Amino acid sequence: MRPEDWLTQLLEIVAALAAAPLFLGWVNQCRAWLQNRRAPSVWLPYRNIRKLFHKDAVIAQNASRFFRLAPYIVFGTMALAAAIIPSMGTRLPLVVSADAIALVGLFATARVFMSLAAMDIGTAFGTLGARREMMVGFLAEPALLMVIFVASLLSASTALPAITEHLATQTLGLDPALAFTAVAFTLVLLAENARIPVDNPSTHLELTMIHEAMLLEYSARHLALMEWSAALKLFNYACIGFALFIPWGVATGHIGPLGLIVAIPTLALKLLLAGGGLALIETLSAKLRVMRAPEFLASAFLFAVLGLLVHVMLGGRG
Amino acid sequence: MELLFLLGLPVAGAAVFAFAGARREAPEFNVAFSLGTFLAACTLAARVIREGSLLLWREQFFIDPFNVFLVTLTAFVALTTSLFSRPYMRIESAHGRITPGRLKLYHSMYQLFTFTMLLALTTNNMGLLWVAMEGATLSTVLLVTLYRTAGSLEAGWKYFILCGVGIAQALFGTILLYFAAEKILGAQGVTALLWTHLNAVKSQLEPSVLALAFVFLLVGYGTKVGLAPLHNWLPDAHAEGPTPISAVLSGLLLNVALYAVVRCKILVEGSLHSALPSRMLMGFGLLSLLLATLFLWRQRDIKRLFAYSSIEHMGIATFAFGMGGPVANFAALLHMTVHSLTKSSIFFTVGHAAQKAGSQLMDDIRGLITLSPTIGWGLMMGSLAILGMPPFGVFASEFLILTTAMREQPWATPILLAALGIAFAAIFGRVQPMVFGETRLRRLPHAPALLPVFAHLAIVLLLGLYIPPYLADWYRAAARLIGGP
Amino acid sequence: MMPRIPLDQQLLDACAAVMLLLSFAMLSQRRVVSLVNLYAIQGGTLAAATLLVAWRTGEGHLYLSAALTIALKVIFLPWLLYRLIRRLEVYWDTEPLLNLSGTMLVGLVIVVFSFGLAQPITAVASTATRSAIGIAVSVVLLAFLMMITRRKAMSQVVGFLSMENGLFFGAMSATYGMPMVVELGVALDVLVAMLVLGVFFFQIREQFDSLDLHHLESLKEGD
Amino acid sequence: MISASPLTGCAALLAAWAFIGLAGLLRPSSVRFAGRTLFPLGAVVGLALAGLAGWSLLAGGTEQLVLPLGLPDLPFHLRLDPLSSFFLLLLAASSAGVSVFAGGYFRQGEGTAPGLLCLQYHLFLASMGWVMLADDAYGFMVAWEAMALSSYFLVTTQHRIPEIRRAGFIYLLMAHLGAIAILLSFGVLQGGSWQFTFDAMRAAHLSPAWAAAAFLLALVGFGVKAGLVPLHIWLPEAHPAAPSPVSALMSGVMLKTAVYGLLRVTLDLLGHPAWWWGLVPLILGLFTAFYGVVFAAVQTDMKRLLAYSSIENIGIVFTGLGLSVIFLGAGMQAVAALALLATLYHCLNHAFMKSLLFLGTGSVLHATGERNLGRLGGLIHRMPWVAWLTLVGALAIAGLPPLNGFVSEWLLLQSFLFADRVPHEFVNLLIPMGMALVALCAALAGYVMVKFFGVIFLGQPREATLAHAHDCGPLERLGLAWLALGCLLLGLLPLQVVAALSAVTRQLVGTAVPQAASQWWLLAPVPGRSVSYGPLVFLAATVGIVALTVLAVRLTYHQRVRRAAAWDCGFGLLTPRMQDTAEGFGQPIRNIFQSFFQIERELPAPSDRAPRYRIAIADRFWSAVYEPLGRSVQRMANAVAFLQQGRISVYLLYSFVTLVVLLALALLA
Repeated sequence: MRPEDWLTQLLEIVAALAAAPLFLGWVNQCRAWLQNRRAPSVWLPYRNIRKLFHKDAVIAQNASRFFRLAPYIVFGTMALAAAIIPSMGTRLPLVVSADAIALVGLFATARVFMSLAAMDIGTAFGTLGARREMMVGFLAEPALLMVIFVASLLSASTALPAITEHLATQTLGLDPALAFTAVAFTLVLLAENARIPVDNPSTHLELTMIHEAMLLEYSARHLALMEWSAALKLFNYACIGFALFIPWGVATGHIGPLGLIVAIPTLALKLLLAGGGLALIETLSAKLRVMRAPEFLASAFLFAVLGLLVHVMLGGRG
Repeated sequence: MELLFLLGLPVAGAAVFAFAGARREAPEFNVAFSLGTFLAACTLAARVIREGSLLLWREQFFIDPFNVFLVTLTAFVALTTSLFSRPYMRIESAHGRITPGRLKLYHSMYQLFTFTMLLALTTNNMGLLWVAMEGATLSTVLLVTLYRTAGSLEAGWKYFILCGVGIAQALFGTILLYFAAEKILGAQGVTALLWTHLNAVKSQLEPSVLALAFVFLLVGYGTKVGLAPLHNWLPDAHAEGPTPISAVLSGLLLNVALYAVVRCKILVEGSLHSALPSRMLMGFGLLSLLLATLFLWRQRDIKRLFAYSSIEHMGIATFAFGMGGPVANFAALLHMTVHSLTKSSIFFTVGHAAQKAGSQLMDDIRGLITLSPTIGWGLMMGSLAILGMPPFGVFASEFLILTTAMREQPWATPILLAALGIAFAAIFGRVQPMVFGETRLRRLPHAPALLPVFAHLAIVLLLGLYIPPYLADWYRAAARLIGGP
Repeated sequence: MMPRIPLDQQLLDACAAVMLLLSFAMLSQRRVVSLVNLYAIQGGTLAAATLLVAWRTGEGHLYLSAALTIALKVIFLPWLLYRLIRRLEVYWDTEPLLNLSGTMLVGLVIVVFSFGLAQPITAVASTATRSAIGIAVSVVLLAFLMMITRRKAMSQVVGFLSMENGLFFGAMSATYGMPMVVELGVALDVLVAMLVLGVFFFQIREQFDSLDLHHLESLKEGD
Repeated sequence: MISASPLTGCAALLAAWAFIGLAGLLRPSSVRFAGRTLFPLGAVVGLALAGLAGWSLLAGGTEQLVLPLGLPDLPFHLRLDPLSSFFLLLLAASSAGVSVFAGGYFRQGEGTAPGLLCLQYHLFLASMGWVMLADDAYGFMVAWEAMALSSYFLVTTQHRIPEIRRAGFIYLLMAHLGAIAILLSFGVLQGGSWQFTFDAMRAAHLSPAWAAAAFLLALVGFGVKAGLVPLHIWLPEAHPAAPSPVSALMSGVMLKTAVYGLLRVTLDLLGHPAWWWGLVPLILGLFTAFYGVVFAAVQTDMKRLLAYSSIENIGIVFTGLGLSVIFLGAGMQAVAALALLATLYHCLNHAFMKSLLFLGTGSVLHATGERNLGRLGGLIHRMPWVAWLTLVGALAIAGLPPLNGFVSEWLLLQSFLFADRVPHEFVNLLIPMGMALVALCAALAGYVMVKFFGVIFLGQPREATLAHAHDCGPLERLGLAWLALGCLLLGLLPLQVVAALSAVTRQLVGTAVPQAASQWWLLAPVPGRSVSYGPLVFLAATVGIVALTVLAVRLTYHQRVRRAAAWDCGFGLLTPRMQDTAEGFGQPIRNIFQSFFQIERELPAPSDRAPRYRIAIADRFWSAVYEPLGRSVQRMANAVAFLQQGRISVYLLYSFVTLVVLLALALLA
């Protein structure tokens, strides 16, 4: 590992932390446009976070230490996830210590801590949210794994950089397996980030909400961290998508300033497009009843497995 | 000399008790006589260990590896049973179930029965063997009816008639055997019925006659072994008689009868050179095993339950003898030994349990270990042992039998598996609530005899972990003697 | 012209025939007293046959066994049975389980089977009486049949005893009798058995005040 | 003839366990003597044994010993090779924690007397150890059944409760049937040599058919003990019935003896498995894992929940085993080694995690007297020690990095990724499905554990009595801490564990997994692929970032925190009854996997004065397999009972007919 690799690593983390709320803001703005609403400022999420950090934290009497620890854990895991996803460069020091499966494990950790924290106060909404979150999770997580497995079967490795490099160097061509999994991944992304049609980030209607229900008891800085990590999560998923399906432009090999000069704008471009696409999907689709969510995710799982089977049947090119 | 004591003491005992059997200290004398017999048996065994097989009294009697351990075992179980019957009979008379007169009969017949068993084992003369077997029936039939209840009378009658008829077939078989033998050994039938001589010339005996003879002998002695479908007397006799008698019937009589069957099988197989006898034994064995386990399933009376389990185990041993070969025979002999020890110890505990509950119905016996842990654990351990749980000896024999069957007779293994499974469910499912749980039993006027129970179990446990070399040698030699198809 | 069969041979065959006839008679007889009579006659026939063989072969122990037979089976046991019948007032057996003609038919089948059974034995037998072996077997099996079909304890016992006769007859005709020690033992057993039975009858009687076997059908599995 | 060596050492330590147990009989009714003296002593012996086994595992040698006991031609043979050393290590290391805990756990007046309990407990341990050392069929079977027997008595400690008696009965019955199957398999294995030593079995040459028969028999036999669906029915009954330390041993260790046995038979005694053998345990294992986890998700009794989760983990273990057999049969030693590694690793992990969780439930049970999740909650305030230590186990078993559960699942998934290299088209298609199922099970395990921990320890107490719950005593804490530490270390130092396990893989599949990376903290076992996992870095990074965040927040912003009533969208009258119950939490699973369960609901009518909602979930296999079986036996028994009508004439007829038939046979022959 060269020092500049560590530099890239650091850059990635910082960039992720910094850009995540912006990305969220961008998505919201696009949504507003598409729904002919006056769009909130792109910077709104930042202001939000800052405001929350200045407030006094109000915590329920019967909250345990766990409740206060959780936000930091969730935030930490999300940041680490951002560190090991090759969004700009593939030669990242931290990446060797965690491959794609570990990445999924990280997300799972975040989810478990979040749900447990939601159960800690013992309100109806908290437990309801936790239950629904876990329900979404246990269907989305294997689907995500399947998506990753297809990619890793293609590139004979579960290490994200290896996958990215392999796919990036591959001649451009439509691989049915990848196509299937791309669909699956999109569905998973929607579900995991509490977007329509599974959840609605901008509602507190108890019958429908999932993610928000878990955060009800949080306030001030804890809430800020939670919001921030939510944004990070969305960002990370987007980057995973790029790494798997449109890896071109990511600096492979030992990275130099030149590489970054190419990588950063491409990433920004990808994010712009992705945000638009996401907003489009959310606008076109309607919120599902919670009990329909499993079917939605099952189809995601199905797509992923189909991709896997297609790959195997067409004689794995791995 | 030892033989004189071995056979003389019980006869003397029978004679003495015929007059003094009702005295207060009669039970102690009973123990004393049995102890003497046992010591004689031990010295005899010791002599066999020293000098090898013996032929005594103008070849009329003989001790070879096949019967020496059975002799010792018989004497031992007779001793322990007499120990057990001491408190048991006292309690019975305290509960007013038997009169002094019957006590007299009981002690006298008990000794007589021991005598017939030992005679049957030690005699070299097939004719005498028959006489002794019949004598065994006669001496026990009145013990079965000791309580004079309707049930006991019925049981006694069936026991008498079925075994009488059966044994009559055996006599005809013996006649045929003699008939075939005197062709070779010449008439003046001094030697013609001596097993040793027959064994020497078995290959020359007329096969066609011996085949018929074997059928008669098998049906005859098989009735006393309790092979299905000739077994019908067995559960009744076990359930209705006093428990010490059930113990010796299961522990000794069945063994001796099986011993007789195998002796005959050796001769017949030697002359036939066909697998016919083995096949018949295997068939009987499996049939008994299967039927017995199915009957086990619906028992309510505890003594009937274990009577059927005796049939089951006799079936297993018979099947093993049928398979033949050094391993299976070895296993079968071991099985006879451990079964008689375990089963009699079970009957000891069962006897006291039934006395505590004042009933033989298993639903009335509950939570033994809460009232008297020793009896409870005794019953639990005994049942587990009889069900073939290691490290008890029964497991050792079943281990060898099953593994042999898996190689030699794979077709039989499903039956064995099913039968053992059903038997386990049936017996353990009933023993567990009897031993565990809440209790409503009563205390006994006399302290129960626990030494016999745990002595037996200890030996069975030992045999599961370590078989004394000379015993192993006897088994091996006997297994060789018995041979196989 | 066919060779003339010696007189004693004819007599022996006659005895055999009588034995068989008696078995059938017992099978059909329903009066208990006459059953015992028949049994006594059978015993007598057996003794006669034994004597004939003894005289012919000059085997000493056969005389003894003949004497034993007479003492036991012609005199003592019948006497005992008569007493029991009188004391217990069992004169008639009820209708057998299988009706008369049916029993006879089965009996015939049994006789045929027994002859088939005896073939391999007679083939190798050297005794003058070998032809009687088949008869002995059929006597045994007929007695068996009788025990199966009867309903009264008493007649079952008679059947048991006549089975014993058949066995002795078989032994005699196949091998000129068993070794003495065995014969004595067997005789002793029969004697004791009868005594035991005597005790038994009274016990049963005082329990059920009848010797009908249907009292003795309560211990069973099926319900 | 007996000289000092690891093997004799292990044998001696096992004997020491037995003697400790016997010592319990000295003062059978003294809790202090058994609890404060004997159980800790047993734990010390366990530590010593663990050390010894670990050492011999690293040494990787093999030695044998013949005891002067046993059948005349078959004295007990003992053998210590890497495989047995590994499982001994597993047994000893986890049992040390359990024993310490047990020292503080057992109280007076719990059915069986403490001394007797101590005897049964230590005999249980010793027999399990003997199973792993045994080197002949007879010794193995004796140890095997001794294990079943001692554990049966431990299960029925509370023998006055009918359900517990029933559980014990079913357990022992199934165990016995399984043992017979194993015995028959040995009967095949000895290959007519009549030598029942394992050496002879290794040497014996079996025809493919016989070999397959032996394998399948062994699979059934050991499957019963392992709780492989559909042979699992005893497990959810027996494990909850036992006292918690015993449940811990049964789930944590005893199930692994079955895995050990199957490995021993398949890869050691049989030697050269055909590739298709692996399909059976693979498919069964996958089904078991899924079945177990789905049922765990809907349980309302915390110990039953853990029992079903044990079934799930056993399923995962068998999946790995089947996978490695397939790879081995296909001649891919290296990958087979990887799959085997995953299997063994998961066994080790599960031993620690599941013991930890069961002990945690034990403490909760003691503190509250409740097993029903519906009456627990909020215990993290009353019993922090138990709560936080249990949390470690829960996260580990949910397969979250950087704890140990994740490592084995990671290894398993990695070996799955070689599916497309197997030279059999069908399997190529089949295995990815398996991979999907494993992923699903792992995710569901997370669901189960959130339910388990959240409902017991978080939220508000659902009963007023819980306010008096007390934290566990020092010995119990020690035990829990030991196991939690195990979970942590096994998760953080995978490389070292893998290195230790390489001796086993070398013994069984002839090769060890490669170690591509050079760093000591980086696990890169996948042959020919540049995949790596470094939990230490992982943890360091997470902790680092978290610490930084905390620091940043502390530095930049004020620390003001106000305590207030729960917000709950402004809804004031919050009662504990409003939280999700266990049933509620399981509801999504119930709906999604409805077809698995046999559900009977009791819904309240709108008019009910006291509306009551009850739901009972039954295992379909009872009504589908076992009850019909019992009924058919009953029917057969009734049928044959007809044979015995008590009529003496009929009996005589039987004899007559038998005689005639046999005579006819003899004449014809």
